[in-house]
Amino acid sequence: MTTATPVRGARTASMAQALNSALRDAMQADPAVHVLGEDVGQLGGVFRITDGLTKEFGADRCLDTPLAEAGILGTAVGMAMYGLRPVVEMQFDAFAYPAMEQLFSHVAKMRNRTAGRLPLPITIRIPYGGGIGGVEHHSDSSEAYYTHTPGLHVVTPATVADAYGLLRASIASDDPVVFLEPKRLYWGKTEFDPALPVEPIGRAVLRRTGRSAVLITYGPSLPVCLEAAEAARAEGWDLAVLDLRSLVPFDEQTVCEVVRSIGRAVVVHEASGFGGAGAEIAARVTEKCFHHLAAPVLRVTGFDIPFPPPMLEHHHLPGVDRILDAVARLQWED
Amino acid sequence: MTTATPVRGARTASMAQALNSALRDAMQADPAVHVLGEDVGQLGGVFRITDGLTKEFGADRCLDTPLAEAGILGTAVGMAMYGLRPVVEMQFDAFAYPAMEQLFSHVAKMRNRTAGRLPLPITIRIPYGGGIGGVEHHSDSSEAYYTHTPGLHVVTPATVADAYGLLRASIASDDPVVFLEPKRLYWGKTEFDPALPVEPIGRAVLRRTGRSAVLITYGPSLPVCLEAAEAARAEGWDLAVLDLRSLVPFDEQTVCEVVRSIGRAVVVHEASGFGGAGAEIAARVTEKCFHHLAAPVLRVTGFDIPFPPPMLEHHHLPGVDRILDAVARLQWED
Amino acid sequence: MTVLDHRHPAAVPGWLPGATGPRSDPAPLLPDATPVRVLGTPALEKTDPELLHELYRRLVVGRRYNQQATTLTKQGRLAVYPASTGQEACQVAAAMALGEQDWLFPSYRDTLAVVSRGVDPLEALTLLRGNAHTGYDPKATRTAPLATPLATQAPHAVGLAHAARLAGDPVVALAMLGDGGTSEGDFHEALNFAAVLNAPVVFLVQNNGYAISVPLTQQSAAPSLAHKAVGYGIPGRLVDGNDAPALHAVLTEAVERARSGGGPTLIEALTYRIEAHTNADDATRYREDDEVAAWREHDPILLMERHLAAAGMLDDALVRDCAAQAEDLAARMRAEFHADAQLDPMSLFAHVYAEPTPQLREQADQLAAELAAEAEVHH
Amino acid sequence: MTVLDHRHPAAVPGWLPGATGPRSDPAPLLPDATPVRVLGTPALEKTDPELLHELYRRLVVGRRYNQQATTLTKQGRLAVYPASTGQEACQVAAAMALGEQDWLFPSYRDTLAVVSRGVDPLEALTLLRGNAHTGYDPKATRTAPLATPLATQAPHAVGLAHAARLAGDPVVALAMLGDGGTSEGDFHEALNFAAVLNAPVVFLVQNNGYAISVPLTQQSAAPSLAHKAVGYGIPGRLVDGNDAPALHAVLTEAVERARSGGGPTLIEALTYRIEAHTNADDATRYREDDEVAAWREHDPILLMERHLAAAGMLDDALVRDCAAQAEDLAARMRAEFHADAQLDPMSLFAHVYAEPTPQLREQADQLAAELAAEAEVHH
Ligand SMILES: Cc1ncc(C[n+]2csc(CCOP(=O)(O)OP(=O)(O)O)c2C)c(N)n1
Ligand SMILES: Cc1ncc(C[n+]2csc(CCOP(=O)(O)OP(=O)(O)O)c2C)c(N)n1
Ligand SMILES: [Mg+2]
Ligand SMILES: [Mg+2]
Repeated sequence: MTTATPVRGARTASMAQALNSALRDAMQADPAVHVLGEDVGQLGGVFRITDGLTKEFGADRCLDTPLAEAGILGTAVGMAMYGLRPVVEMQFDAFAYPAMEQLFSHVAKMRNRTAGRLPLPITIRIPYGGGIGGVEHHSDSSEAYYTHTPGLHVVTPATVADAYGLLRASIASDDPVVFLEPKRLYWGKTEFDPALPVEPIGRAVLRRTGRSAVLITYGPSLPVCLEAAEAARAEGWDLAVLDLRSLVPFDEQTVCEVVRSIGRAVVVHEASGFGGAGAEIAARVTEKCFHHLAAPVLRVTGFDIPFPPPMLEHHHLPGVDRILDAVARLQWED
Repeated sequence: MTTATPVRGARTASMAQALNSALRDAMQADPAVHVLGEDVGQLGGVFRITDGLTKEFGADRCLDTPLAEAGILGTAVGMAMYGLRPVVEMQFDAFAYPAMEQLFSHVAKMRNRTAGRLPLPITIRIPYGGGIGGVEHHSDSSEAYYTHTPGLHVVTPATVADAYGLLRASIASDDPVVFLEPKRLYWGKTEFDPALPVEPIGRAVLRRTGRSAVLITYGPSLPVCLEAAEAARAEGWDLAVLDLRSLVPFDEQTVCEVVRSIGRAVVVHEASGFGGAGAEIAARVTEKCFHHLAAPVLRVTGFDIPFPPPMLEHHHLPGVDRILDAVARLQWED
Repeated sequence: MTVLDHRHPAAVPGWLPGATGPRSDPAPLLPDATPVRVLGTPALEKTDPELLHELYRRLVVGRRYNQQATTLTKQGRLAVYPASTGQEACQVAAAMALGEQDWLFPSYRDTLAVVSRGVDPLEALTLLRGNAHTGYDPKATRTAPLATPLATQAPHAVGLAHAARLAGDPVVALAMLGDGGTSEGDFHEALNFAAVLNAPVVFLVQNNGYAISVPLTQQSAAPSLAHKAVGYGIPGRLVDGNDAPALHAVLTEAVERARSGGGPTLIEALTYRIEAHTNADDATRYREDDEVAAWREHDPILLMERHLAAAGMLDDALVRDCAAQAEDLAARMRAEFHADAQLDPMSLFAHVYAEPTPQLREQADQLAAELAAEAEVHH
Repeated sequence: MTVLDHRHPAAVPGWLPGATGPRSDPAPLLPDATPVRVLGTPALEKTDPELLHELYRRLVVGRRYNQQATTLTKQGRLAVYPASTGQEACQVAAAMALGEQDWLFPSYRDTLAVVSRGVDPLEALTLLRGNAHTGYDPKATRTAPLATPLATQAPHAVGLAHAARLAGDPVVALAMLGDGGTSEGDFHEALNFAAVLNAPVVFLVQNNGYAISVPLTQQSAAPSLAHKAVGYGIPGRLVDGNDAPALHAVLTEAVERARSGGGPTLIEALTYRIEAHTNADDATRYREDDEVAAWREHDPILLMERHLAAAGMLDDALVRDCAAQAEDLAARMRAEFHADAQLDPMSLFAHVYAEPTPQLREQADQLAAELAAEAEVHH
């Protein structure tokens, strides 16, 4: 549970707290920023990301809505049309699905439909992914639905600093942003200073350098990849780890530079592999870096199955061993 | 407009007529087959695919529903639970979006959720794609949303015979099938005999052999690819054309065999490229056939934009020239 | 103290143990048993003649607009036109009930309401012509784009009205829907949000008896669509949808109540779609000619002419003037639409995002190169 | 002649010109001003004592089930448990109102209704324990899986009921929802489909005052949730949700009307969630202790005991027997859940499709190899 007291300067914070600070600071900085969703008010959200906002800014600014996701997002569209910057919370990944028509047919398209006259600066926060023992419908990784929808930005932080910085940047964006929050990273604490800027949306960041191969990843899989890179040293592999941070815009330039210089890559994400974001990354990187590749770009992803029940989810989620197995298949003998 | 009179034996028919025959024959063969959707009854559907069914089988078997897609699909789920085989018509691609929660969270998952005890043999017919001058929301290519959802089959015919055969197979399937009908191929007529079996769901078919490169495609882009292959002869290229027919299951074996034997491939589809079905195909083929590839697998797809207004759609849709440009980039000098 | 703090009496002890019934009295929310009418009733006498003349003028011009647009589809100059022929009273009354600062949220059939609001008649047709998705500036005209996905504009209207109310602006949003649209989940969610937020929004359902081919009896079993209001705790009104002054009165009352903090209203207007669903539709497949003929007798223009004439409120000069204005507009439409639209293919990339992604930039370059190559060939 | 041909009087001349009002009288659809009660009213005397005793037994056993499951979450033996503590009357009455052949469509909070239907009490908890998505056989038990996405089970109930009716089977479907669930589009679409199809389905809304933290006043402004019925043209009933015999009477009546072709009913039961939303929730953040205390006084078991005792219908033997049965069940739950679940990871691939895709086969092989390698290491 986060504290509702704002703190300035460097601090130790969880991602949940950093997100909470980002919302608070954005609301303070710009009266147009409004938060709405299910249980975001008095309860502070089921993950407490909106904790204290209603108390500080009033129910007009942080609104408990009726329980209807299409209604929430549709209402946010209207609010944005009037000049507000709504931040919508979807309570869990799978509960964003009722809002898909509003998202695909309006949120993503309104700017284009009106030749730029009606931009929709809406941020849609969606806690996503597994690893928290959630029962069915509470652990989906739905990013591929969003990345394939032109008009949406798709952003997902993997560090506490990025959680703060990317959420501020998303709210400040004049375009709709699907902001995917890796649930299982909510609680881990690190040192961070909200005053320190992070790289902008659309920029990938190399979290670890390495010369054997690069793990390309985002969101909940970043810590797993860093752990795998550490473990790989024992096998004699020096793995780089690249954190995409935003899937749209996709930082093709950075990704391709890294892949070209290393020559071997594995894409890692939790979502099912078939048609997942990793497919786009692998296909694109291959097209652009073909002659620099010593081996095909491999993917380590969730299986092509509905998300498993809590007791079995660890078999589904990409772990260190599965990543190392993939690295081993990068045709080192060639 | 199709005729409502059933015909036996070989005939000249449009895809719309073949689909209509498939529905009629399936309803005749199995009383569990029920059709439901908006305007499917007396009107016969806005594309007349269900023409005459209410007259022949009664409103109980071919039902005009209220105007609510989640309600339609949710009702079909309940009908399937009781042992029926519902065939749902979504009026246009973008109008399936209100039903996404029912599709993702129930249709795709019910068999798995119940350890096989509650299979849902539902066929969801969705007219999709552009090229018919439709105004916004009437030309989306939404297949990637479905292919990324485990539990769904995704089938799309490109010939009159397949329209009939694959729809019969989809209705007969014990699993839910998203059956995507390429609108712009509805009206072209060819000879076909419903009695002749087609390859099953899950099998890709080589529509044209060739030795220079293979165009991998499906649905509305098949005729474009065949045209491109024809035009390519003038440039000295002998192009094969592979029709996937079903995206899930994906016929990896056939696709990889063809790609390995030819060494160069271009994937072609109408949907936006980023995160589209072509990404999966390119990534998978590359992974499995890496050392057989003389060039990266290229993609020719719709741009990453909302579907354009009718007067501009031809700039968006992959055409012969754009396909030939891609073929030209297949590193022939290497 | 915030706007929302007092939207409802906070604690409702009625729901605690000892509850004896509903939190509020449903009676005032139920529509009258008879649709509101002005034409042919004593209320006509009390109606401002200028208003009646303006309504009449807009009906006549609107009808011609509908007809000309329908003709243009037959000539292939418009991709599609969902005519509001027969429903013009709803269209013009909706536009006239709104003030400058108010917002209209039309459905795909409501081009005429958009035009009657003051949007350029040709720009309003851009979507249906097929050259761009929206021809007018929604912000400048306070008119949302024509909504194609049914009922999806309803929550937008609620959100905009809510935002305006929070800002303290006296702005009302009017959402227009069809009878079929009331079946969609978005309709339900919008009405519920509107009621809970007490948003200044009015929902006008044009019940024209059909959703494409599906008659109302297969769409709803409700006593009337206006009765849906009670389930949200807002008033429902039933009005003759071909009686322009009645519509104007009911709409104006609802708009003014919304503006003064009284919350949303659901209005059902009983009307009829004289043309097929669109030019792509064949209405003979699902309805009988006599049904259409009966409604032609209840035509909104006919009704106005009959009753205004009977009341001595219609003079020939007005009739002639309206007809001339209508012909002028039709001529302008023909002239404009028989010329080919000028289009820039590169506009496809201009507004997907505020800044194009690297991928879009690459794709735009590709198209530009293709266009340049084509231009080369043609020179 | 088909079932649907005559679902509604075909042509409704009321909607042609000359229409004077609603197609049907709304009055019979409106709920009574007072929630139906049996306890503390003369109706109690007329109720079958055996029924009352069976209701009481199930309430007592059900309460213990709720308590034990809640305790198991604290011990980490269940992943999550949304208790129906305080709502047992709704749970038990729902189960008892249905016949063997009828179908129940429970929400995630309705495990007790599932158990009270006859599903094995441990199998019913499989989802919440976390070892599988559904522990029981829906077809064999005619009980749909617990629905987590709100209101999505409502259209399923309609479809099943419709299919049964088409087959001529006297099957009724009962869908259970919460007050919050009524805001979802699926609720609206399901009720409308049910009404239009005249499907034999009953909707039971357990209005427990909250959707997680959101109180009813922020969920709906309707006079009551039962008033939503009129918008679909079906009857709405309001009942004291802690009065088990009242619930049983209202539900049975609705089920029998549905079974005999009378169509759907919407029932709102006024009740209260005594525990937090789930074990993961902190209810002190959004509600006061005295509110909970007031409802504890209106507890469904307390009410039964008080009124049955007053009527001389409760003897000590029964009370003791029920308590013993409850303890037996709790002991069985503890024994089962303190043992570790036996799980087969390969089951992940077994039921995605009737036949696994080539891709799934490859992935299953991968996992099998990993498991084999692990087993190797452990030997
Ligand atoms: C979500 C959605 N589903 C389906 C359609 C296709 N469609 C367009 S108009 C229409 C009928 C609408 O009927 P109604 O709401 O009564 O409006 P009317 O056409 O009578 O004005 C349908 C089904 C759509 N536009 N949007
Ligand atoms: C579509 C959807 N949105 C959000 C949720 C998350 N959620 C679970 S329970 C709940 C509150 C439900 O309230 P209510 O319907 O009143 O049922 P109760 O919990 O009171 O039994 C919410 C928001 C969900 N399960 N499904
Ligand atoms: Mg209509
Ligand atoms: Mg509740």
